[in-house]
Amino acid sequence: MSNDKHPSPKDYAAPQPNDWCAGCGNFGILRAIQSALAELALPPEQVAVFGGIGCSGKTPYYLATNGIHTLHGRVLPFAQGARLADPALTVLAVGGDGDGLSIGAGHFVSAPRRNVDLTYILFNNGVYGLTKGQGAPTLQQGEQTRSMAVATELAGLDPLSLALASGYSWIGRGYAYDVAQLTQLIIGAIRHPGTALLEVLQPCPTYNDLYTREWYSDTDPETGLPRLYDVADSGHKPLIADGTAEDEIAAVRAACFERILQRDGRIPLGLFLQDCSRPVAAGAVNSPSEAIADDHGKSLTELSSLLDTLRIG
Amino acid sequence: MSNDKHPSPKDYAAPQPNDWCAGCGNFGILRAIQSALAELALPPEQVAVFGGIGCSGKTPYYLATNGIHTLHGRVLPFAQGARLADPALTVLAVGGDGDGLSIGAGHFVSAPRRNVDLTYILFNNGVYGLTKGQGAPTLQQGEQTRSMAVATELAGLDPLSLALASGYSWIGRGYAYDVAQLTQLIIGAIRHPGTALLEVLQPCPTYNDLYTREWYSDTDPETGLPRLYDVADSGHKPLIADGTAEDEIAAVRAACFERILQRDGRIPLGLFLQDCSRPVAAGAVNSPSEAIADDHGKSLTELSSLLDTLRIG
Amino acid sequence: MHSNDENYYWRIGGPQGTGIDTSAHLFARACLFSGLPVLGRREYHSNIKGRHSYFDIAAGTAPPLSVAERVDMLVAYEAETLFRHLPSMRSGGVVLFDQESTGVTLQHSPYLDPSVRERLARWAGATASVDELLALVSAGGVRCYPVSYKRIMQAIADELRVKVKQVDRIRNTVGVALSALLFGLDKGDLCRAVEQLFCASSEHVTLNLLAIEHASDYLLQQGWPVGQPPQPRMQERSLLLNVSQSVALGKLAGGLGLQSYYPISPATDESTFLEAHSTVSHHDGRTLQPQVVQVEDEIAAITMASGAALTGVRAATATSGPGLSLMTEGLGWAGMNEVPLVITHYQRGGPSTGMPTRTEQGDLQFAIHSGHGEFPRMVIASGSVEQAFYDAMHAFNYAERYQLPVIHLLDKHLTSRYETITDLNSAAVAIDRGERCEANAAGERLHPFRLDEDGISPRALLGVPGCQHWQTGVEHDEYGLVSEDPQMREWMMEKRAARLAAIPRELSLEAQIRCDGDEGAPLLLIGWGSTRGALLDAAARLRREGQQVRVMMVRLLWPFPAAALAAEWQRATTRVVVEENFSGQFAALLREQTGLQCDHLIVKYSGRPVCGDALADTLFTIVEGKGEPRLVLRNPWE
Amino acid sequence: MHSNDENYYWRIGGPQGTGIDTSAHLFARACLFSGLPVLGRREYHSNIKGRHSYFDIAAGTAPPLSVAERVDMLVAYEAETLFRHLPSMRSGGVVLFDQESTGVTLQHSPYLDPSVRERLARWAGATASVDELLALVSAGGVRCYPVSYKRIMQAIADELRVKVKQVDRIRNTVGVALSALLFGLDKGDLCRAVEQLFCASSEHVTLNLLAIEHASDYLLQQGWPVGQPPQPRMQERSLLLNVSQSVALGKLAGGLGLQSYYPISPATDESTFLEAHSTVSHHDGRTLQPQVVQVEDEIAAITMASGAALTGVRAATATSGPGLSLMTEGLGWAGMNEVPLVITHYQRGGPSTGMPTRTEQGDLQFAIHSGHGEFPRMVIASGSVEQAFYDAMHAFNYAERYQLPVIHLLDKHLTSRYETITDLNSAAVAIDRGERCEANAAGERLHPFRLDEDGISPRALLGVPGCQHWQTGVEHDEYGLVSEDPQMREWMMEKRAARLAAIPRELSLEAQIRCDGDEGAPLLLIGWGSTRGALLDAAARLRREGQQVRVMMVRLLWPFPAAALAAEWQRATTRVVVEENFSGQFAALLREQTGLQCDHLIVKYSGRPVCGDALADTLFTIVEGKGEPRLVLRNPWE
Ligand SMILES: Cc1ncc(C[n+]2csc(CCOP(=O)(O)OP(=O)(O)O)c2C)c(N)n1
Ligand SMILES: Cc1ncc(C[n+]2csc(CCOP(=O)(O)OP(=O)(O)O)c2C)c(N)n1
Ligand code: SF4
Ligand code: SF4
Ligand SMILES: [Mg+2]
Ligand SMILES: [Mg+2]
Repeated sequence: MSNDKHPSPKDYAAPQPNDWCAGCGNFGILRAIQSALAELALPPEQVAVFGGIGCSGKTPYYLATNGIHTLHGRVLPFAQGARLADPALTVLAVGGDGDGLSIGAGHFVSAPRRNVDLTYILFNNGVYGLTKGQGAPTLQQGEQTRSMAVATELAGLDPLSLALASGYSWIGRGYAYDVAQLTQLIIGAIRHPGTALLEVLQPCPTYNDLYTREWYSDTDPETGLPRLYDVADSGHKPLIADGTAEDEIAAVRAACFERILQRDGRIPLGLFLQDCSRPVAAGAVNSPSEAIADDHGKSLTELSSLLDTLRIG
Repeated sequence: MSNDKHPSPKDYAAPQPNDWCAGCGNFGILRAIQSALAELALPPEQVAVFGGIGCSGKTPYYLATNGIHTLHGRVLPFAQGARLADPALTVLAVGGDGDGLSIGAGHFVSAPRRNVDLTYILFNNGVYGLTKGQGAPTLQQGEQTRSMAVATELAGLDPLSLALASGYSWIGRGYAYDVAQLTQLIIGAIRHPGTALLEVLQPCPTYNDLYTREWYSDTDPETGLPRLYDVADSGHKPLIADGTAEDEIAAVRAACFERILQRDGRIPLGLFLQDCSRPVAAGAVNSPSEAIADDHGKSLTELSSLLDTLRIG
Repeated sequence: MHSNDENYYWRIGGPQGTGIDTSAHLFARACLFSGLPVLGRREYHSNIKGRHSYFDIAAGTAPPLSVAERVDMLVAYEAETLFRHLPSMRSGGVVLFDQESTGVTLQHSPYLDPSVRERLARWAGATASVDELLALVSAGGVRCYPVSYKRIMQAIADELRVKVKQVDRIRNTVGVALSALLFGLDKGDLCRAVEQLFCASSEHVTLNLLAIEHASDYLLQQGWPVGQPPQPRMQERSLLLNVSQSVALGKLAGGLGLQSYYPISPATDESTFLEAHSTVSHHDGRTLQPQVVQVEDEIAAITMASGAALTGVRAATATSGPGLSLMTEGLGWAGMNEVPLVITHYQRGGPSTGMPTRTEQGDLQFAIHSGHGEFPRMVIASGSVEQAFYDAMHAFNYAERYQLPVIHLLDKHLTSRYETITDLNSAAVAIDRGERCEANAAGERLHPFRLDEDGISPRALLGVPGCQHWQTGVEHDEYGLVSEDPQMREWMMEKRAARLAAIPRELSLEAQIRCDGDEGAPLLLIGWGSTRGALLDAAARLRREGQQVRVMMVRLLWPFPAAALAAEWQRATTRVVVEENFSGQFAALLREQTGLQCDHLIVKYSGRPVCGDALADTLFTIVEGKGEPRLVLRNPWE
Repeated sequence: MHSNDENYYWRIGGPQGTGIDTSAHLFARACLFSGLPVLGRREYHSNIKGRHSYFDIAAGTAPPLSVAERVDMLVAYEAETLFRHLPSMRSGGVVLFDQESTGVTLQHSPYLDPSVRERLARWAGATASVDELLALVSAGGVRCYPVSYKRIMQAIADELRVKVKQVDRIRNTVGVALSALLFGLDKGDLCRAVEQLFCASSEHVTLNLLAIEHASDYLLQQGWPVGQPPQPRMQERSLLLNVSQSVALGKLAGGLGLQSYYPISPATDESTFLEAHSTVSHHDGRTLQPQVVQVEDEIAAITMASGAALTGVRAATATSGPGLSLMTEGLGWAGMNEVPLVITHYQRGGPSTGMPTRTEQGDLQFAIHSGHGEFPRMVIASGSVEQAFYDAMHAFNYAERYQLPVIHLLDKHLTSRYETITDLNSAAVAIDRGERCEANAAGERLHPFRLDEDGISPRALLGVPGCQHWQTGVEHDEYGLVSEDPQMREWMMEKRAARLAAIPRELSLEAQIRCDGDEGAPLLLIGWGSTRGALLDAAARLRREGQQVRVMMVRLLWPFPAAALAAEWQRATTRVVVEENFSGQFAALLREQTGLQCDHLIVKYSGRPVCGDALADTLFTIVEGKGEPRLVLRNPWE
């Protein structure tokens, strides 16, 4: 990437072959990430993308930034650790609905409490893709996708409700094939100082025969309106400005929850909440590149005053 | 316990010495559990109480029922396993706010998806009692209790919001020293078929000097009204009857969330939600005591028809 | 047309998701219909669609025990398969390839790992094309037959008056049919195999039968020499199973009550099989329906199974590498509480996410030492798909008799290895439920951890009248109540450990180690788990060359069967341990537990199983006195 | 008035939450002010308030190295302490007890474990009261002094004109003062200790000084003989630290960047200390502020620390038993990715929740084998609070030089053991940051896993211009991209393992094993970790009895320092391994790694530390040829 011209999405693409299935929604998300990074003109070495385990978790391999393929369900603590240690990094965490809402649910709930500045993109395809199509937590009770032996007996988890209850300070939802909108959402999430959760509806043509690209691009049979629409169009107010009073915050959050629960055959996309009233985790005061020893390896730490306070006699 | 007279709470008390600190809220909760079991006249051998790790997790030792002291954060899967295997059991899970909302948050979120019939009592004392008073997830950002070196930088988690987002089919809140109300809440939770979450506000006189017994029994300085009141008094409607329409369910849940968020110096107690519209996990069709082999140890399983379907040639 | 001694080794390759598995199953069935027992092996990438996979079928007069590194026949539809497998062709073998795939160069196979591409380039030149490689192997005596699938498919389409695209999916059947007929199988058997495999759809059957006809015609036209398969022996309709199926069946036979699981390759298939077949009938007419519960993670899996086991049902979970790592804490709780629990563990290439779809015996020491502190457990390993059925039943018995968690070690290779099995007999293993507390006249408190002499006190179960009790992961007294008394602590440590001494005393020799071959032979091969077939095959080959060989498969890994093993050890002069890991974990365990050090350690750690032929070659170097103490089996072309 | 050879052993007991710790610290400080170095040991239940705890202080001319089982002086305020500790009094020792606590019987001490009560009943009769036990030990030569705290407290209250209740909290100081003066400490030193310990509140100081005066008066009235303490030697103001503090200080000295933790006994204190002292200055005037992050669980702790380490900061976490179990999977990721990471592990009584506040060396084999699959790691152990400071610095160096996770083994005993330390010198260990990739001219892709000969390729860090790269827990090629090529797999396994062979070659002998005592002595004692003091004390005693003894403490546990160890081994004739676990984990490891089998294994697994005096007794039986191969140190009264 040359320094003088604005980078293009291609500058963020890695050369290795991609092994997602043809038609997978992941391609759209990948493109949106590349576009967002380009639009923000972030230096690739300052971007670290952490992936969970699953088809979705392979995303970092296809980006020319730093890419760290972590463990199933653990993408958030890894990502937070890097961002806390080096506040100069732009940190993205990506992972599947199984990764984030099943094995990783504890971190999903805990991460926003710290409000580290990072963007978490949750790929919602309703299935465990890489393990061959078992039901993921976003599937609704009674639903059965292609490779399941029986319909799921488990109730579904809604990522946005859970995100709201857990306290993410930025909450949004995009669609894998609306790359333009998704790009803008990713930009918004990256720009937001704090922990952002972006759910992406992601068709898995191989295993999820319920929520397909066709289904998403269809109209709602009852109203005849498009299935997907922008939540802003319904007058939703996502913003909590810094310094907002407690009761007003509660009101915005309650309205947001109501909005999230209203899922009447149509699905709103866009920004659901941006809470600027919360402090962001400070992160390190020392840069990782700062010396801790002199040239002879002598520790630069000055312990003696601390030791003196501990001395007896 | 004799069979002819109605059992008393004492019949559910175990003889061993109790090592909670004097004045601990746990004593009230223990008493309420004993009273509830007595009022329901449950045979002690049919009751299994699973405890997490923490001061709260020691509760099973003080009950004359079956008592299983599990692992930190894992009380829910243990409890579900027992209930799924033996639907004749009445299963209680008890644990602290650290146990349930920090290390156990993944199970907290996942357990209600299955809606196994059990009652989970979460002891909310704002601290990690047994490890000497670190901040627990229910503490609010900036709060600092007695033994913390610095105020917590983490935002608090609200058990009830999280419970609602996770889909518990029964949600309530009690107070450790209102034993009468707490007893009735426990009875309601046990009677509810499905996974019930009961948060109990529990003073920890040793470490939590913010939310003390005095604080809870005080009046709200702004309104002059008692700090604690019954949510039913504010006209809250917790019930979702079986067969309720989707949009109505969403409305009740939204209202419930609004109610939960309204925490204006006063704290409502009581029943917040009872959702009877969801199927309950069926559990085993065979009782654990049913034979799997004849008297000579010969397996009773008849595999041959299944094997025949697999044969080639 | 017969290599690698007794068996014929057939291979098909292609991108995942293009029907390679079905093709192999069709070939295998055709063999079975012909009375030839088979052994299958599947290799695939951790990917859903597109990356390379292949499937080997070994067919023989007697049931084949292991696969080989050298291939007798290769079926390929595209260049990548040729690039990857031509180096493995034995001289005299046959390659059937799509003539359209010629011309493709190394540079144009995106899914070839860079290192594989470099290796091929070193062999055949950096710009090598398929044609050059074919020429190379042809020069080495491999017969390379180009097939015009285009022409055949067109002919089929024409006959059916449809577009070629519509019949494309039976291209695989054409390839299988060509290879099966070339191998010398009977066309009728092939047709019967098609009828059974596709019985769900008569349209499918018709189409596939047509494919066979066209393949047969094509072969006649080409005039390629048809082979002579091994002499068929089998009479019965048999089973062709992998270990996911046999273990699931063993658990059903063993009276499984609850299985919890979180999806993970290669363990998931067992649970999925159970989900699909969980309703089984009882001899007395009742139905038994074990619960199969998909949970949120492996921590929940093991703790939920433990919770279930406390009620008295037989409880199990199944997992692989990372899953077992997450179960570590739960395992300790089960050990501390003497909970009968079966953990079926499918080893895969580690560490970390590792190689999820490749095999390894890398978790032995972890299985033995997993968990902080010291607590009793058993670790057993099965050597074959068939044994695993019985071992799954044994595992429950051990768990209940000795009141401890049992880790049943299997591996990825066994899950993608298909064995021809005559029958599985659930009556062969008597069910032993161990000692339990009976209902108790009210009053007396129950001692779930009574200090019995052998350390095993009758189990207290939830829900039994008068038997309410406590259990805890904290050190406890006989009542299950916390105790920090130093002496009680010592007693409890001794109580829990005592059973470990009892196990090798009480278990039959056969349950501990299994020996085959020449008694008292100077050469003793020692292995554990899935390498059994390779060891037996290699031993057979050595025997044919005049060597006396004994094979010992260790089935009980923990507690270690030191006495059983030592007796055999002493009668040999050269002891060779074979394992699929880097460090020689079994050899280390052996030394730790007995002080015995093997003369040679043969390891393979490429993520691929030990093959009989390659193992035999290495053993010959040992026999000839040329073997190093540590020998690595390497094959870059698997 | 001097027993157990050189040191004086003082003990105070009482319910948790009643100031026992402060009392012990006051006594310790009084000794230090008198120039007597001390060693402390704290024992307590897993409970917040009410259950029994006690605190030992050993004082000597030279810094005491271990505590003893026999007690010279016991300070007790209530019956339970008397019940629990009277059996440990040595003849000639002194018991100071509250005369109000007489009359209490075994039945009236609810917190006595039933097994302790039964044991005492067997000794003194089922209805035994405190008086009967006192009579029993008095008959054995123990001097039992009743103290009327009631009278003393009343006198103090009268003097201050307040209610007795208001001065109750200084009752402990009265007891400490009585015992200190009886021991023979100078009253002035005691007063200075009070002034320093309570310097936060002058009111406190005054009150406590008053308590000393009254105690002193009371002693004069009683006329009990005052002792003669060991000859003081120390001149400097020294430190009295436990390992939580010394390790935290070592991490600060080592340039810690981020420490993540989840609370768990006994590991929490280290992180709490760091939280309270995390702002340290640099020699160059900057301030350094490592981040100390309380996370949601131990899985987050290890993965967050790994994430931080990827940026180049020194990252660590600290945990205990169950926490390490939960870190298993994360450890494997770090190993696979060659991440420098320090895991400070405080062993405690296992398995499962076990004995959270009792000690054990039960996690050695788990630390070595934790995690599925095979990956490099180092395991080191410290023998003292002081060593642990330097080892904490070394741990970071090892982690960065060899690019692997380092498990630093400590234990509960070290966290509640207080050592007198002259100074801690952060310049004594040079900081070694290993090889790193420099900023890279754009273009070339970075090889974070370059196949260097020694297996250690320069580290790629996040955020370095031109150095963007991939990392993954999946098996990978040199670029950190997934590879399932069998040959690449072999190379990577070999790359990762190579450093394990290098470590024992490169580390100094001293860093691997530490030997003390008579060179070439026939008796070789081998231990690891916190038993060091006990081994040295026992050796000293044997030496005084004319035996030649060598003590070897193994500091590097993995990779195993086989060569270093064997050299010492060969020079001895009787080799004795001492460990605090049931199975003899180190002895097993030794056998696995070297084939060497110790002649005697001495174990203790009651959750209590090995004491020098008891160990010496057992060693005498070995010297006399009467020792079994496995010997258990037992003491039911700890
Ligand atoms: C601890 C652990 N358990 C299980 C697995 C197996 N596993 C790999 S991917 C996956 C689920 C993938 O589903 P999801 O997170 O929804 O991602 P997707 O493939 O759908 O993008 C599982 C269970 C694992 N790698 N690690
Ligand atoms: C895996 C694991 N990590 C940490 C601990 C240590 N630990 C014991 S109790 C506890 C927290 C207790 O807090 P909470 O759950 O709120 O219960 P409380 O004591 O307040 O009732 C912790 C962290 C443990 N036992 N296991
Ligand atoms: S399985 Fe589904 S999610 Fe995975 S790559 Fe294929 S289409 Fe995408
Ligand atoms: S520490 Fe707090 S929660 Fe624990 S027993 Fe004491 S008062 Fe109760
Ligand atoms: Mg998914
Ligand atoms: Mg708590």
